[in-house]
Amino acid sequence: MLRNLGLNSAEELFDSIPADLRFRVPLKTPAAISEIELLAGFEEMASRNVAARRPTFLGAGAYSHYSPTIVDHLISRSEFFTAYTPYQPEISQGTLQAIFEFQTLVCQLTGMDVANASMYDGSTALAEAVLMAERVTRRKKVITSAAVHPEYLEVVDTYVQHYGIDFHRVDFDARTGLISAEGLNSLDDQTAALVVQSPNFFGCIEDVRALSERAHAVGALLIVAVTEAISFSLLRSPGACGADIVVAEGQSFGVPVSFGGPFVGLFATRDKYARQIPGRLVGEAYDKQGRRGFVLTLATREQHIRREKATSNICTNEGLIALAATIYMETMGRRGLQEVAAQCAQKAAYTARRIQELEGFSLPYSAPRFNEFVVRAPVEARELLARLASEKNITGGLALSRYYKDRPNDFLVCVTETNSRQEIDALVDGLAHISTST
Amino acid sequence: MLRNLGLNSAEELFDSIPADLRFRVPLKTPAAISEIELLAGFEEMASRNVAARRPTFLGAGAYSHYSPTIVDHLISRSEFFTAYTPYQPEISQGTLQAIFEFQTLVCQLTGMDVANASMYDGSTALAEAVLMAERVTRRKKVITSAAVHPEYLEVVDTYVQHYGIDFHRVDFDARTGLISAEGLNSLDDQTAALVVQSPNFFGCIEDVRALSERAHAVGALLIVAVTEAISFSLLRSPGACGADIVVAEGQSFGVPVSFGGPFVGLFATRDKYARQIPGRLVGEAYDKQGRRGFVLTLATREQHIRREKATSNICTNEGLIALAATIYMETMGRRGLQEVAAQCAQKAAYTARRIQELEGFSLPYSAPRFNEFVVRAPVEARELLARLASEKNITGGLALSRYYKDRPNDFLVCVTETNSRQEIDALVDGLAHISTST
Amino acid sequence: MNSTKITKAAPHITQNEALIFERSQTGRKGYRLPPLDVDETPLDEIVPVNLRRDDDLEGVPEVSEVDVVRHFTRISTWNYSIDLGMYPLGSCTMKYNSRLNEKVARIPGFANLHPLTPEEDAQGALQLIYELQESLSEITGLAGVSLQPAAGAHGEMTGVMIIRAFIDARDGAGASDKRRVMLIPDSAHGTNPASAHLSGFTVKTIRSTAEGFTDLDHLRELCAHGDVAGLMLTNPNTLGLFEKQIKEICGIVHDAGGLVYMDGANMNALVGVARPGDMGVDVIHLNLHKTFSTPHGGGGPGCGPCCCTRELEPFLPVPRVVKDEDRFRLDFDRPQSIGRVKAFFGNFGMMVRALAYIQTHGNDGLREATEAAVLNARYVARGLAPDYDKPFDAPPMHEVVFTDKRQSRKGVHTLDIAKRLIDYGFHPMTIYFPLIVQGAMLIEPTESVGRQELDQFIAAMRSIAREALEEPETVLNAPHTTRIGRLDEAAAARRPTLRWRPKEAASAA
Amino acid sequence: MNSTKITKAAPHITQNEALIFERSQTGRKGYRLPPLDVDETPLDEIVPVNLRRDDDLEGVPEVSEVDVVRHFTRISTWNYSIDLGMYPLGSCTMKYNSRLNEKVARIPGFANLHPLTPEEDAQGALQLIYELQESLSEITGLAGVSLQPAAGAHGEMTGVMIIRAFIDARDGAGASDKRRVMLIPDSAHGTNPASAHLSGFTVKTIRSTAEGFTDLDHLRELCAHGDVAGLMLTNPNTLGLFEKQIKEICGIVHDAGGLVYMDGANMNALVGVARPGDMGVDVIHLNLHKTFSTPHGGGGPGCGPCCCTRELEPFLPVPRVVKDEDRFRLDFDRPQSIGRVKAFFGNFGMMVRALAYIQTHGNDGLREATEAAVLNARYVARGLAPDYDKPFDAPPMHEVVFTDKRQSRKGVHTLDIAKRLIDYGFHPMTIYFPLIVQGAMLIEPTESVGRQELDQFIAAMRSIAREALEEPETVLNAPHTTRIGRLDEAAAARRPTLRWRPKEAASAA
Ligand SMILES: Cc1ncc(COP(=O)(O)O)c(C=O)c1O
Ligand SMILES: Cc1ncc(COP(=O)(O)O)c(C=O)c1O
Repeated sequence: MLRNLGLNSAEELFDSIPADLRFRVPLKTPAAISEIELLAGFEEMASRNVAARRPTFLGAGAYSHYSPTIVDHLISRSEFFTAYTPYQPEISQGTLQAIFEFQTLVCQLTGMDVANASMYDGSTALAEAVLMAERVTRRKKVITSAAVHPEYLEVVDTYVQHYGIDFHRVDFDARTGLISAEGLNSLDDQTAALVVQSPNFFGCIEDVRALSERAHAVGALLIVAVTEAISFSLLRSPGACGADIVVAEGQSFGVPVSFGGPFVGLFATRDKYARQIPGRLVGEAYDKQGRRGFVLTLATREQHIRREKATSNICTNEGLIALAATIYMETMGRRGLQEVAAQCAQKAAYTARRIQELEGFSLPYSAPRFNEFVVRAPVEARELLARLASEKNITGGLALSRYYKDRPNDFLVCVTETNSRQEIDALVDGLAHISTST
Repeated sequence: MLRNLGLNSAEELFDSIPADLRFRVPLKTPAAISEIELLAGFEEMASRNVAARRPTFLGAGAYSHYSPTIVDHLISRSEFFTAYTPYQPEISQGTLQAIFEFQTLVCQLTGMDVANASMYDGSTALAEAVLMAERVTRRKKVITSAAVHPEYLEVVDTYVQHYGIDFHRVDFDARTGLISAEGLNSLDDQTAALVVQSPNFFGCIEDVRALSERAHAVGALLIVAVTEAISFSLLRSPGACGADIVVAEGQSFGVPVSFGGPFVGLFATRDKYARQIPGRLVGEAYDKQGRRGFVLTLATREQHIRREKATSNICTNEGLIALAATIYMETMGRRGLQEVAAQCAQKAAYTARRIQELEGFSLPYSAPRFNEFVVRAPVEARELLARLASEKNITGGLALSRYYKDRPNDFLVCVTETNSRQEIDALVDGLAHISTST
Repeated sequence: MNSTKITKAAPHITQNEALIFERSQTGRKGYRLPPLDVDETPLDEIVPVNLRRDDDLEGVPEVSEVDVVRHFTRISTWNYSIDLGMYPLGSCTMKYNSRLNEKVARIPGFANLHPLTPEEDAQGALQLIYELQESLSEITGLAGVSLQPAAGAHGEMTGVMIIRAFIDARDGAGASDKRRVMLIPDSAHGTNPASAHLSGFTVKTIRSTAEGFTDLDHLRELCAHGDVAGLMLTNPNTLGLFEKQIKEICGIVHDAGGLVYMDGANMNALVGVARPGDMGVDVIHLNLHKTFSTPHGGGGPGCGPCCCTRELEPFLPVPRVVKDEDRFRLDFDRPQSIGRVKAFFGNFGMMVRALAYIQTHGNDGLREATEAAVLNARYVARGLAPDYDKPFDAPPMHEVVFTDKRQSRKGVHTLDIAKRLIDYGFHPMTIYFPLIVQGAMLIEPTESVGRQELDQFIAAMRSIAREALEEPETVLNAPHTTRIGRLDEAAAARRPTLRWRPKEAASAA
Repeated sequence: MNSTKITKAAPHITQNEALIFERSQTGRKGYRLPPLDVDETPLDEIVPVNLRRDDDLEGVPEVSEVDVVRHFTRISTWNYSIDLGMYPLGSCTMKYNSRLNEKVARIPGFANLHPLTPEEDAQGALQLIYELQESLSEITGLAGVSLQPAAGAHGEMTGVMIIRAFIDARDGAGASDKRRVMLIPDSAHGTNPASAHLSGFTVKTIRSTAEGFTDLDHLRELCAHGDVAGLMLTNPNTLGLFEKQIKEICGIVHDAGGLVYMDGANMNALVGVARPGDMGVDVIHLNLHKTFSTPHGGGGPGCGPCCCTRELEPFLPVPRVVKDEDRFRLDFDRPQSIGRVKAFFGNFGMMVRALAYIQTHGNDGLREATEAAVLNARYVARGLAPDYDKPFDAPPMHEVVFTDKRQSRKGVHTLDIAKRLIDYGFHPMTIYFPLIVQGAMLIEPTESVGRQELDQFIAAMRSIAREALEEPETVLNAPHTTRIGRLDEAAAARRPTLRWRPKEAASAA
């Protein structure tokens, strides 16, 4: 082919690059290895992630749920995972119909009117929701509960820093674990939105309906964030409670925790805000013969057309993960989603009760919870959990000191349908044993 | 639907079964379990197959070769693995073309004219070859080398027992490890076929050309069996040596050892015997517009048409495994098949040399070998290998006492491209250490 | 041609793809191996040149990894498959193949276990085999089980050989040379006579009655000569009918000194509902790749366990997998065994899947599957009766046979109806089997299809019946929606091309 | 319509399939969970009824496992994909996605690792991230790397925010409020201005020259006002041309006190051949889902690492993954960091695949891939020149732009050519981008396609050019071989239906 193009060497292909800019030495990246060697090397690396082999009670934004075998099998069809964004509908209907079903399922679970084709994850979805609230209300003040996932708050801080948005934290009630009533008094007619997470970072279920009334009373939007999407099938939907924008992390829907990504951000809102929504939307369309199909639509909101005036800069989203979540939701279905949620709640309740009975342990918050709760230990939580891991081979939860330096003894426990009673009892016994043997 | 059929209960569906034959109690098979439970249970069972986690030097009819990742990925396309036998060519061309390529590759490697769509495995393929030789020659005596895989010989014994075939074993030469010259004298004009395996069960490469001359001299067919199909790409093909029927175990072509099955039998012969071949054949065909396609052909040989006069009773064969072998052969390709074979031969040569140097160990046979060879130990092989497994975590090979009670100290070692030098050296050191520490 | 009345399917663009040999390009590679890590030995010292290949593997393809992936992905799209829809092949039990079963069969502890591993290091695999044997024994009501046979026909051969061995043991060596007759109904699958022949038996055919059952008078007549070794019966038979008189049948054969072999290919109609062992059957094969959902794989692999009475157990193939206390081992010490029918232990990978099927369905799930399978067949039987000739009145079990009698008056035959069904988005039913039914269409929906699709199937068949009357050409020239049309199979068989050859060579030839 | 001149593809029957909601049947289940194994608490004691859902998940589908499998298997067959053939979307780098990379990403030790695992128990994952950072640093010639951004646009936002933070650090807090201008060529991808805007910058557009390069005079002019924070440049630019004067360009921007951001979406033209760091670029994003072959997945996930000079490193997002001796840890103590742009550490699963790509290709393999990618684009450029208008003379790098200028005289436009290409068995190229080229057709073959298919593509395009002259209708009404024709997108946007609703509700609405 080179000769065919009148070239004598591959080097000549790059003649348009000034000589002094050519990189003439070999890259100092590793030399090529075979499949056998790569597998061995990666298996070895993975084996040093010892935590991946332990029973775990870690949640806090990434949840270990069971994913039916068909989920991974189906997303592994190359027609799905090696396709691009469905810009050519005639040969992309598989992807498009799946997204349309995803949008519908997200609406059903959140209780909202319209959902997009996905955001990067829950944290960036929340940031985009805050920016959207500013667009919609033209107000610059956003009030958030401090009981939102700390990393989500950090991400919002980053996104809004050059947007002139005053992102204002309201503390939570040390007794209930819910957003504090006083804090809400800072709501005023300058407020674009009130942001809450429910169940919140401490696992406490906020009274979303009451909060939406407070927000709407001053003309602010209520943005509800959910990190544990399985809770949708047990708890009153944010939509039913009056939320204006609902964002969630969809990883719970059959997606592996995979050290934090790829996950999938869910973003839903009211019909009237449809044209303010960030990201892609798929809609129904018909051909000349009246056959139904689906297309990417309302593209004028998007960067490739609207450029700097777009509702967001997002382009590539989390398509395949949204597909996995769709397959999960459809496989579990109406009853399965309910049963998973019920089992999570039941097992968490059992675990909480058992831990509460332990000498020196307490559960600081009184609010109802779904499948996560804070435990206050008689000893330093970080140390306690480290020993639980090394001595009992259990990951017992998250030491809150990771985010709250002033809370050395608190840790967050998450229980899902994958935690067997045996694991739970081992956790409880382990906590008892270690806390007393210090 | 029941009502729709005028039935009141599912039980009524079975009214045509006499009441006294109905099974009215629940089956004493286990109650239903979930995916989670099944996975846990099977993982647990699998974990008790401790040998599966060890470096292994076991061959003897099942070989551990590397299978490129795409092989399993592609056979897992449901269009392939959930399809039936391609009886309807218009919607089965994927399977049919793949089989046509399989038949071609088998012909290329064996050096024969025509190959079928597969047999159950190498052992049954050999049995069918013996029966075919009887059909072709109308002779009843079949002479086989005793150095054919013992289990293959057992299978042939079973197949021929009611066929009036005198299946006669010829011993092998204790020095060379090859079929003995004297034995061949039993070849006569009653002989339907001479059966040899090469490389034979002891890893020794037979002089197939000489043997075919001997067989043809008395009007007998030469049947060559091959258990290690990778040897085809290094050794003179049986076809080139004059074989009339070549059968082989195709498992080496990217198929897991899977405790002995499913494997795939290769069966190839000369054009003139095409209509005597057992099993399915795929051939080229054209539609009215002259478009090329493929169909099952020469069906009149088969049981569904010819019934008791069929060339075999085989119906379901090893389709998907044949597909895996096809994908393997095409992925490795001309050069890859050669390189794998070369590495096997080189590593086996190195291993043999190292073991030969060990105090008290010897290699009894002088014939050239491919990747397997017999080792004579100074101690009981069974015991030696058991300790090698438990103390050094290496499966060192097959104690020949499993098949030959009179050979307590011999064991068969197989080396493939998957055995690293490190493993080989560990084997050698282990043998030295254990044999001296008894 | 793809008329608007067809709603289930529509033509869509697919990729053409040549034979891999036609795609090959010198120098391309799709693999990489680790470098050789041992000191190299001169090749001549390993294998002398005269024993080595000298054709440099001429003709074997040279392609890249992406070439191979595209090659097989493309050709795969030309296949119909269970995952695409109903696959009503009668006698084939094309049911859904669970992905979970595929996953467990690939657990390294199973997939990487060598068959010659010492027993103590393979306890998990032996346990799995044992547990499956136990379940199949319970399901069939027969005490002895061997999982060694690789498919149904292989199981038949095994079973028939067991009958022969038993007779010799019972009546003295060589007795079976006198008792050479194996009785087989004219409706039987071709593998039955072929397997009987392979075991040295002479096949005599039993007529079926007009109602579609075994003709007992004819059976008695054939049993009168003292030369009957046994009977091979399919139940439900290949017409989808349960042999009501199975007990009498077994009695007649037993009284005549013969044994009864049951072809268990149709067990999907019986699991959890009736057990061959309770009917007087002596030996049976199962098709795990039918009843127990191991994937057909485009023609295999299968697994054809042979189950028999306690009396026949000593004759099962070696080795047997047995349990002492809580340890599993191989028992080779079976002096009366017919011997080995396959190297190693059979198609283990299929056994893993079948046991997973049994455990995930559970005992009641197995029965429910049977009920659904029969219900679906009944539903189809009823739905098609108005338009197609149903040769037998008895209510069908898991499959139902129709014929082209009415349509053939218009010159439209079973083959045409089958091909037209493709345009409607279905895989055709089994056609021209059983042989005793002229223009047979044997339909087995299985439990893996919902009512919606059953209704679509019935509607499609009825629409084709209408076309046969109103526009026979449309049916006669079907399919119209496939990449290629009907292929000339006669020509293909007359001058068969069974392999690719390089152009020159080809033209030379 | 599917005229015989088309040899690469042919229509074949595919299954239609309704929305899952239309398939739902009350009572069907596709799942099974283990029974609850703890003593049950009255639900009211866990969550009071007023906080619980009261709609019983009305509308959420109820289907069986096989329903779901068939549903997605069927609709998947309506998609084109890399595994089916060449996917020449310019700017998208649709290269082959190795199965091996999919396999390693699923290793339980990676897939089941929780992001909040204490560092000492996640050393393997941290090492993997670190090694990938090192490789990308070497490939770009830039010292600082953060893998946190989830996609290209996210990486852009990160990079632009870094520029802003740097300026404030350099010129004093709030300085960037005065340096508000981000310069972006008119040929840039829409994410560039959008990302700049998101970071609070005012976008000013730089003209491109008639030759397709950045207009340096215009650039100088725009840089004259002291308000330029930076320039966002794609190189090779979106016309597929290498910005020869990149060094001068960087010089001009630097002299004006600004920084240079490079959009690395086109790095597939440069890996192993030239390094942005050596060109004067300050910060860049990469698209691992383009250049490093992580699958596009029908729209994601991606991974958009941000790489920058040592000077800018302190501003990268937290946490950083760093190495002390042989231990890897998270560094949160970065006072100058712009902060966190995503929860946890980014799309780790994509990082696993990208590192596997780098290691299996090896350093020379990476360069060879670049050479092949450029060679293929050149080959296409040459092949199409006779029939299509090529607006720029400069030799293209990894992609080439053509226009519909000649065809439009006959009323045949880029969209029509793209749709007709579908009938020929190809996915269309990127169309109407970049915006500055009227009727643009941006073609990027990538290295994952062989000469055979390149020739087929060229032949198809030339054949379409002929059709545009001789039978324009054929092109204007294309595609002719797909399940559905062109969809009315305008109508869809006018009254958007963005979700399914139950019939009643729907009609009510
Ligand atoms: C009734 C019947 N008997 C026997 C067989 C043979 O089984 P297999 O194909 O597994 O050898 C079949 C399968 O087609 C069958 O339908
Ligand atoms: C030139 C260019 N820049 C930026 C992007 C945005 O990257 P992503 O889609 O990963 O956000 C793209 C991808 O389409 C692109 O082609």
